[in-house]
Amino acid sequence: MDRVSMGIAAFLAVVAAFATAAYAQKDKAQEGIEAYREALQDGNPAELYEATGEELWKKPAGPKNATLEACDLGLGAGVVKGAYARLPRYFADTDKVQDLESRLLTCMSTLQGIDTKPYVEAAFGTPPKEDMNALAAFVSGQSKDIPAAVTPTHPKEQAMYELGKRMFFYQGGPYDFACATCHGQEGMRIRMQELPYISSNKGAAAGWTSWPAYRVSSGQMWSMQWRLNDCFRQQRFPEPVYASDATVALSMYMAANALGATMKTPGIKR
Amino acid sequence: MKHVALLAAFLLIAGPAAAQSTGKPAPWGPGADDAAFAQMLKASFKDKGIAKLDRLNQDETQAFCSDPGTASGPASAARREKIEAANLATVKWPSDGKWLGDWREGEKIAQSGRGNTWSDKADQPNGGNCYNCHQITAEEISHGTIGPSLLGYGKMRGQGEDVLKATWAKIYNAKSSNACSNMPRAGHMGILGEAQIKHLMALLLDPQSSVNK
Amino acid sequence: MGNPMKIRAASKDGVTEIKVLMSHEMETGQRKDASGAVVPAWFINEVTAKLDGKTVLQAQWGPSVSKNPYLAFKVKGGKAGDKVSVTWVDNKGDTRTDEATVT
Amino acid sequence: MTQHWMERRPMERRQVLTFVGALAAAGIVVPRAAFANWDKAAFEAKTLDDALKALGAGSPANSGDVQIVASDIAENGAVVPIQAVSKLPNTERIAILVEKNPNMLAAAYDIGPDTVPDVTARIKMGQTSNVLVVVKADGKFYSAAKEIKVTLGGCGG
Repeated sequence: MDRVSMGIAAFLAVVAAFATAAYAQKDKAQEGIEAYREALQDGNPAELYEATGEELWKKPAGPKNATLEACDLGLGAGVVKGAYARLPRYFADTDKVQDLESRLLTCMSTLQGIDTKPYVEAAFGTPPKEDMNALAAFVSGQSKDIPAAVTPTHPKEQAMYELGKRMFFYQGGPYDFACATCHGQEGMRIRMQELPYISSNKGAAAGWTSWPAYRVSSGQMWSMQWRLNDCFRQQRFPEPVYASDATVALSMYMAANALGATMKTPGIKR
Repeated sequence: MKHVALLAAFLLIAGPAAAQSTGKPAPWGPGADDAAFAQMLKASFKDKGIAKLDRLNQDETQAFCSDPGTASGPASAARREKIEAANLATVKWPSDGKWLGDWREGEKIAQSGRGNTWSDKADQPNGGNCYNCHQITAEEISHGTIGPSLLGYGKMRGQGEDVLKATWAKIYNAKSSNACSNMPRAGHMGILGEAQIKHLMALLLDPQSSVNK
Repeated sequence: MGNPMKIRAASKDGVTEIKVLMSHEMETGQRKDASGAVVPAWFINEVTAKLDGKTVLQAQWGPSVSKNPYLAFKVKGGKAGDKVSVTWVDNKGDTRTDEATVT
Repeated sequence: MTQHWMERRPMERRQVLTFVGALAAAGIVVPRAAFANWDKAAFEAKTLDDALKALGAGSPANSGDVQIVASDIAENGAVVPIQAVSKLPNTERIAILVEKNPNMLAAAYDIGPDTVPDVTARIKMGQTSNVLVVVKADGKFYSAAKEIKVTLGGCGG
């Protein structure tokens, strides 16, 4: 071998060794993160919010001094067990497709006589909107270990799914971001965080079945509406209106794509 | 904001076609349910902080890339080229002919993801978000994988004029070489200023940079 | 008073495993609220756990225990039906006791 | 050092920063209904030596019978699960310390005679650091250490 090719060979060997080292380090980091997440599973503080949510569900409130126990979440008045696994869905009384939180607002308004505007407008995690996180924790907890079973059949459900899909790919803002920018490919990561590929069953399942979730980084219980709200913030979009159609449509897209996956709600996240 | 004028120019050239399908009938997406979708967008968002509703208005590139099935198909090749050329035309080259700044500053910009959300103030410099998607240095293990690894970027490529130009164009307007790249158009959209881009150039290309060590 | 704790206690092969989730802010004392005012330090500093009336564990905590604290430990003995009681006291003197039955 | 300046919710970021600040700040509030046991000197110690001294541990002997079960990496420093286990007979006390927290002592557990010396806690860590578990058994002190890397993953959402 002449000196030049020896030099190149040596260079390539160094590059290869370096690349391997970087790769090994990455795998080790990934393993560490997985062990960390595993350690969090036992003792999810979301349980504390579930308890608060159950209390809110059963406590008379509002001008009508009524509880939410007669709320129809889609499986009939008062049926909570398994209801979250079948949301969003079409409701004849409102003639709308609703997710859990928009449906809860309906029940608060009709059953309890509560003006829901302050709930819609308040910041997440502040009164009175913080109640929605606890209620979402409670209701979603009653679908834990039940398979997600949203299949758009009503024409309005089908339309909502299509709108959600289009919303998912809709680019805008100064960064040209869409949901799909981060969640439109298999096996991608932002920083150390894996990004579920929402258009696939596996990816949609990873996302949909683990929210609402307790966020350890902020020590807060996040509902799906809060999750989506912060996605749009990171996307550099204007703020989605709480329980608006765009958010319900995206939930419909995710939930239907996650068909059959077991609900692990409420989850625990970084 | 100069890019607004450019967007306006795009829209003039492209006309309303920007928001319509490229001919193939699609079961969803642009053309299928425009009225319902537009109405949903309008009713579902509100201004917050510096993030105003006008951010939902798409330029031609964004509209084209919002239907990835069509955009990536062979029938759209000519359209992609046209969009890439239009984006390339937006690139402003370094005003003083100098390409590289300080790689250490570049590392800080690459680390920062700050800026342009509704909870950000407009008066602080934006970050480049680079580590969100790219591996850049070996030291930072918390990096994304949406974009390719940039480890050894300059070492592999050197500092020839073609490399300098291609790298600058990619950072300034990533859509100049790939119409529907996931990468933001940092210069074109006013996310990063010229000095910041030079620092990122140095991070990638300076032999002393930790990228190339 | 605070919100109720979640206590789980299960006996298996002669060992009772006790897991407790407490609802508490565990404020460090320098976080600022939206208006810029300092949120005062507020954290649980003492925890006492009893099995069948007998103290089995006493914990002392500083503010670097995480928000909504979690505590898990094991005790030799104990059987289904035994009472577990957990009491916390925070630095403001607030306290709360909750009970559970070993399963 | 893996800390970075990703854009994130101001509150979360503040929480991480102020956590360090809070620990650095002098005044941990003295409990009003002071529990006799709360070891103020140990919790307020600013150096590892002072903390160990306050615990009465001096310089504990490194022991393979003291184990720290924790992941090598914490995805977020606000909650780091730590399981501290002692295989030493007559273990009376288990303390968890974080070397790079401005106040090292996070938690101390007094173990009853029937209690298995195996406790799980969740603590805050301001940055990548050694975590130290100190065990008092038969009146003597033993310790083990493990480095835990703190990363900030995700896009802040």
